[in-house]
Amino acid sequence: MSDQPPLHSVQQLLSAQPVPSAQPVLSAQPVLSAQPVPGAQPVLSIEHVTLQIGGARILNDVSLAIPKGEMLGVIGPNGAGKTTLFNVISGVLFATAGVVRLNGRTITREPIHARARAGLGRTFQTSSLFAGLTATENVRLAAQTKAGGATALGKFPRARDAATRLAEQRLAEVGLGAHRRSIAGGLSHGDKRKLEIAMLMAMDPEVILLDEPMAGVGSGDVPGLMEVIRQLHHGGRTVLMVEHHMEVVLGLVDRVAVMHHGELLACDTPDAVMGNPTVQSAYLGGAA
Amino acid sequence: APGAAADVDAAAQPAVQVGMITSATGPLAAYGAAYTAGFEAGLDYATDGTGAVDGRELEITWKDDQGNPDTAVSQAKDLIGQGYKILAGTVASGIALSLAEQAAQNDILYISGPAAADAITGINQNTFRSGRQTYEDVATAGTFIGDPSGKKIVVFAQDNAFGQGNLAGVQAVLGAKGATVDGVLVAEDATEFTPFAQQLLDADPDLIFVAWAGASTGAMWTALQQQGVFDDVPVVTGLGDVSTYGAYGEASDKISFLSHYFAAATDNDESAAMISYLEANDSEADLFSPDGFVAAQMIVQAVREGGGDDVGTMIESLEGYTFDSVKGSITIRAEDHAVLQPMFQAALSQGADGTWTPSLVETVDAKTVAPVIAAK
Amino acid sequence: MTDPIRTESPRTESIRTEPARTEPILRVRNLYGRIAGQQVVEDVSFDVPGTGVTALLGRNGVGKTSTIRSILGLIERTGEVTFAGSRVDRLPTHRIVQRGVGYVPEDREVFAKLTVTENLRLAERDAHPNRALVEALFPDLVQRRAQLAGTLSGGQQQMVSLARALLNTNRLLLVDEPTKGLSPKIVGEVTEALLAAAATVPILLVEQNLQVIRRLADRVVVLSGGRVVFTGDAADLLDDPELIQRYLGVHSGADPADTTTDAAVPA
Amino acid sequence: MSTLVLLLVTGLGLGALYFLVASGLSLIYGLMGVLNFAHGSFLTVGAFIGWEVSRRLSDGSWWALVAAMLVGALVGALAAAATEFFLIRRLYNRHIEQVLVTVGLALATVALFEGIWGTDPTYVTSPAWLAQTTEILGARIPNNRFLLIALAVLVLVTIVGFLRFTRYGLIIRAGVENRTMVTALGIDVRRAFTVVFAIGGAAAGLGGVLASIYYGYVSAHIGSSLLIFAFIVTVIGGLGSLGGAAIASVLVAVLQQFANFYLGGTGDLAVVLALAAVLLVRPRGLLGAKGSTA
Amino acid sequence: MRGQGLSGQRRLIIKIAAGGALVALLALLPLLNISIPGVFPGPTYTPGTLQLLAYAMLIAALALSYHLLFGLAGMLSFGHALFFAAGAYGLGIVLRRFSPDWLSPGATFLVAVVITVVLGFVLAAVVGSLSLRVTGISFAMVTLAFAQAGSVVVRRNPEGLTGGEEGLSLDVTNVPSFFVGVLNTRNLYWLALGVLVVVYLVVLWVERSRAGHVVAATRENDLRVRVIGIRPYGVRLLVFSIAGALAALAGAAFLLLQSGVSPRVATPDFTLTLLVIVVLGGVGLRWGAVLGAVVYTLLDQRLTALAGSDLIAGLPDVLRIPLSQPLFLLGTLFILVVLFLPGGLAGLAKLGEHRTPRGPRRARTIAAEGTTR
Ligand SMILES: Nc1ncnc2c1ncn2[C@@H]1O[C@H](COP(=O)(O)OP(=O)(O)OP(=O)(O)O)[C@@H](O)[C@H]1O
Ligand SMILES: Nc1ncnc2c1ncn2[C@@H]1O[C@H](COP(=O)(O)OP(=O)(O)OP(=O)(O)O)[C@@H](O)[C@H]1O
Ligand SMILES: [Mg+2]
Ligand SMILES: [Mg+2]
Repeated sequence: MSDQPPLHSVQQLLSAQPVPSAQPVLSAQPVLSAQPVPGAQPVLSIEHVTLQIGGARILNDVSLAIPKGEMLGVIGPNGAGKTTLFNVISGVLFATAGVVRLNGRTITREPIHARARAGLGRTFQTSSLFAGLTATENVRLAAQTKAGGATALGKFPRARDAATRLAEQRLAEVGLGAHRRSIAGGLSHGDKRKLEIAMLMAMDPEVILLDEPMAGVGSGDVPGLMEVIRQLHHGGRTVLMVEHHMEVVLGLVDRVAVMHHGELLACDTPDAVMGNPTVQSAYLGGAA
Repeated sequence: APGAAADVDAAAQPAVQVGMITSATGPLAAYGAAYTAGFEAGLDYATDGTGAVDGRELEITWKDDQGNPDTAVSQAKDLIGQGYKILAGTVASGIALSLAEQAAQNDILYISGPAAADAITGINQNTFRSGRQTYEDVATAGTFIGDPSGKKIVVFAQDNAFGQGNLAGVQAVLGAKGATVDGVLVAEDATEFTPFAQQLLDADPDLIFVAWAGASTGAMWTALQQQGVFDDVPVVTGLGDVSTYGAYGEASDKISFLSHYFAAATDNDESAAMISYLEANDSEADLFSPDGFVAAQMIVQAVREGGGDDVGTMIESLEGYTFDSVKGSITIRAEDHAVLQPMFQAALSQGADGTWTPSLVETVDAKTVAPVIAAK
Repeated sequence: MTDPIRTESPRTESIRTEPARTEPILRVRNLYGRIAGQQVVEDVSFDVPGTGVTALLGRNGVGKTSTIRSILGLIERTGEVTFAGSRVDRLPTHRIVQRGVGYVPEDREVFAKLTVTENLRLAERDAHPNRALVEALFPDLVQRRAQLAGTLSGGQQQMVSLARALLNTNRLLLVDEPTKGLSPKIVGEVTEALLAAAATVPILLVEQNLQVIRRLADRVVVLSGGRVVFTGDAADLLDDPELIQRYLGVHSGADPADTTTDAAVPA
Repeated sequence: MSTLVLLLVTGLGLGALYFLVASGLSLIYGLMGVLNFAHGSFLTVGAFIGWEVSRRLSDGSWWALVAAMLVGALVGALAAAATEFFLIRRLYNRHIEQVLVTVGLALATVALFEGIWGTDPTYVTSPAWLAQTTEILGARIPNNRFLLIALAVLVLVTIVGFLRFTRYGLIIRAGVENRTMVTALGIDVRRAFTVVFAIGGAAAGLGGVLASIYYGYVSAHIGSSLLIFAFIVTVIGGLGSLGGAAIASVLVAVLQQFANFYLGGTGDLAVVLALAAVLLVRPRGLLGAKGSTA
Repeated sequence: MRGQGLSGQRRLIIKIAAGGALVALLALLPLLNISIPGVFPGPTYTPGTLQLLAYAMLIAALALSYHLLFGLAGMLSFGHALFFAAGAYGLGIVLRRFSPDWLSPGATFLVAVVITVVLGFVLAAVVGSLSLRVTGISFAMVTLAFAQAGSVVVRRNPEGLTGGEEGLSLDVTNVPSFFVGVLNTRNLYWLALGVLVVVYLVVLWVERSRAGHVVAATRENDLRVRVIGIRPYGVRLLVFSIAGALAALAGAAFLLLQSGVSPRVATPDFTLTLLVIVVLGGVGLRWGAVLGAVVYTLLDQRLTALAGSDLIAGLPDVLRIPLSQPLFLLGTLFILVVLFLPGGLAGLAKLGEHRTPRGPRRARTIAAEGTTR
């Protein structure tokens, strides 16, 4: 932890943007437990989360509260700990210290599947699918979980049942209608991304974590995928999105959280964050 | 539906079909080969080279059980289904027990091969055996030590059916005569025998009875020799087939062997006939050759008396049957079908070329080693 | 971005008219590629000139990666591939690479269970690999020398992957989406690194990021449905919104020439 | 006391034998992801050919033994290299099929050995010194155990050195993970894999000759009976970890000795239960690679 | 597995009809006089042939239960023989020890069978609950360890229960007389056919159910299953236990057919044989497993006959020695199938049909790459 960002940069951010429209949350203070925010209860809150692997502190006292319905962008240099944060929230990794709450319920120690049941959905930085199954089957599996009895011996998926219809509908919505019967492993990169989102939609989670949904997606497909993400966000769903494409981040999110060296540097409106010099130098660079 | 068994018209005197099931491949193939060769020699002898009894041809069908009971049962069912009334063979006790079960279920005559398990004797009305059983081995060893009363005997054996059978046998035979009998049973898959050799010495016995089979024999003897067991205690064991003569290692001449059979053990018409037949067929007399020879003699007797079709008469004709064979005079006890036969004491000695050969020390009378009658 | 040795004609055939100046380092003729029995590259022909950056463009799934992999013999292929004057389409991959090809694969493909140093050491083919260059370009890697590559962040892995290709003196670099998943700052740095590399070695580049293409590409080859649909000067394509729209599917609400910053939000 | 020493030292000797089989197995698995069921056959063929050689030279002399060990190792290496070249290579990246092919090979070769050398064990003679004993703390230790232990240590050191200090080691470790990418760096990875197989086969072939001394015989099943313990050792030690295999070899063999002796011949049972226990507590084995978290 | 389209409806009916016809034909076989020399030892009504076919069908049932594990769920178990042995030994032991006066022999027999199958399920659930805590090769090894332990226990003959080395023979006291004796091989044949059909239907049911779909998904991508909110462990355990119960059922029938059981069926080698059978037939296909079992059993039988034939005995050593070893031929054949027929025998049959090249086989390969990366 030799070259931590100087603390005053956070202060600068604070002063630059005193009262943002949404709930501003800053890393340095304990946010929720100490002073519950009046009004909207955050749907997801991360309190003093630290993750240590071996000698390395990969997340360092990260606190963040996300109100219901927000779309939050998470940016930061490569290796800042964004994916790790998502892993801690979704249960792929367990925090060494701190608490993760979903709708007020502590889920810090719960396994992945229990968090998913509680309404947490995610995608991975590199697509993670059932490569040998068809697109429809991929989505149907997700849809079944939502409906319950996903592992029942007494229920048989059929071409016309609700889950399959729902799956096909979701596929059509993300523009994969023509690929219903295709084996997921053989889809192109962009289509795999879309398929993952269709699975998310079928699961209908309350909180969604998207890890670089645009990575490797052709420029031509970016607007379409942005529209799909916007739809995903509709209906009061909360979305956290790690993304390096700034035009996507700026075009979609309500607030931006900046991570650096495992710490939460700032969390603020896009304009405020973009204007911040530390972000400029550590993340955006001298604008290519 | 077609009937299973073909009804035979007596006028035509068709061949008597005999099914021989034994290992031609698999772990016990070598025993199977000796048995098979012995049987052929015996058939040749008992039918005077005609292969027929009273003008009825004996048609022998050989099946390879691969040492696998399931294969053997399938083959037995196939043969029985084809109308075979006589089955014989197998070297493995497990297989013999399965076949005995088939014989009883289907009321045919079955003569088991070299399989040593005592359980085969008296298992049912339909089953006979043509070789020796564990009890006879043990009783033979018992004759080596004079009066066993008050002596301490340790049985060193593998912890499997064969080893447990031997321990039980020694307890029954020698324990009954007043000896204290302990067992050191070694897991069958163990590969390290040195500590057990130590354990044997620690027990300080008057006699060690070793019952061992399989590939680890050599390592076991080496361990006993290395730990100096032979220096302190007399050791008795059964002499295996020719290929194992080298396995007893340096201590070979310090071991007293009980023997079921080896070529030099007897000198009579039957053994001469067998040895010359085997030599003529590129084979040699071995541990289990007499078992095959005897089986052939028994089948010929059964067919002669019972005609090959009437199982009841065939069984009767064998019960109490006494005849001369390779090992000497043999009696099939009526009560439980035990085969009462002479046994041998042997010693190994090393020739100039380094190979070991057995020689006869003493012939043990059949009566002396006769098993107690098994409850049927 | 001006390039003195640039072919004038957008059509492949015309390359033959100027053999002396622009002997192509890589000639691809009638290349077909198959994955699991499925045709993914169909009759692709193009040249990579001996200098500068040639960008291989096209929408997702048109077969860019597959084309590169067919050139290297990593997937089943037929056709004619000539590298530095000799046919290589029958050679096994390692022989092609040994002739001086650096490859930066699409999904980084670092060796997760090897440390950063080991990853780099493995890639060294030359007697005197260019370690200094790599260390200067990616100081982050120097710090993480002993870390297992599998535990690096996505961007850090991409650096390892690039470094592996830059360590050796190559006659051609095949670079597949080098900026995928990188933060804007690193994108800038990687772009500059590639630009510097391009001064000494020709590059065949697959890239989605239009800004990066603008910065690097001298020539473009556009694929669609596994076939070549456009070959020519980078400027010919990039200055023509209609062509961009047609070939790359980018709706150009804003003036494409003006997108020098990352802030451009597509409509 | 002397029994304890005897159990320990003979356990070490047996462990050495396990290690000679497990080292190759672990190497091949760790580096290529192939669970090699045919490894026992490499051992058996090394033992048979080694014995054939020693018998023809001069049975029971030291130099015949050395010749047998060299020939055994060579034959094992050749058999393994051929297996890799003709069978495994064609199935690259299809690990389950690779396992299956080795299962088939194991079945076929054991049957073939039975056909050639018969089902009876063939007894071997070794130099007289090996059959003698040396007394340590009152226990008479058979001398061949010392030979086993010494050679096992030698093999361990050689292989570890090879992996750590040669470029081959690096290539091999990388090739396990992503063979394609190694090729794409201009390296002929196939040769490296053949080398790995050959090394594993050589260790097995040498192990075969030593096993024939240990057991006093050679038979068609000598390899397969050791293989199961070698598997257990490999897994307990941590797949792919040579050091783990070495430690586990000793642990397993000593445990087996003690359980066989003190717990009524339950050595095998103790070993398999130990395997289950280790895997349930430490799924990657004692020294298994920690690797990535997810 | 794949979603049934509209035209699938008719295909389904045809399939059911064809399956029904095949079963009916098989059921009639003992009443017919068909000879296929070189394949069957005699005409189809003879006990020898019926025994062989019944044996093959029980092995097929066992292979089908293994297909649930390996083909559907991608669990490479080396311990499946344990449950088959549990069925055979279980029924053997129950029949010996359980003979209450208040039950008629027939009822006792039925109760014994039920107890055995339940026992198989419970044993599998216990073994599974431990082994499934690890995955991949470790799972294979833990199951191997359990099988090995089972095999050791069986051979140790605890309390005289298993008969050790010599095996356990069937106590026929409570066994209905129509299942005893060579003359009744026909009935045993029908029993075996019945067991095969039952196992097939249960396997079909599991595969088609949601649980089957999920378990197939865990084979593809375990983490993804968790992320959509399902705990793979539970559904894996369920499938593992069902497969165990089915294996036990096949084992129980095997005991009746063979009138006994030997320790051979408890060895891990026996599982390896199963693996060979499933792969020979074609991984991922139900009828591949059946086909593999039938072909393997017939081959095993016929190759043994071939090996012992005069034809072989007359050959020079180089040919005679390998050819006289049935296992050598089987092993070699198996290698050739793995190398050159990746879809197994069923794949061979499929080649004619027009189908996409990405069958379940392809899915397997991907899954394998995924787990061993
Ligand atoms: N097991 C580990 N041991 C040591 N360091 C680790 C381990 N796992 C992850 N790291 C480090 O933790 C940091 C955070 O990684 P993470 O994947 O969360 O980054 P990221 O912000 O998602 O980056 P990117 O944008 O490149 O994907 C990285 O520097 C990585 O090297
Ligand atoms: N392993 C595979 N199995 C089957 N089809 C595949 C496989 N890999 C790629 N394809 C198919 O090959 C075609 C070309 O893929 P390729 O990866 O070359 O495209 P690309 O242009 O690089 O796309 P992207 O921009 O998404 O990286 C795609 O349609 C894809 O679906
Ligand atoms: Mg990341
Ligand atoms: Mg690509």
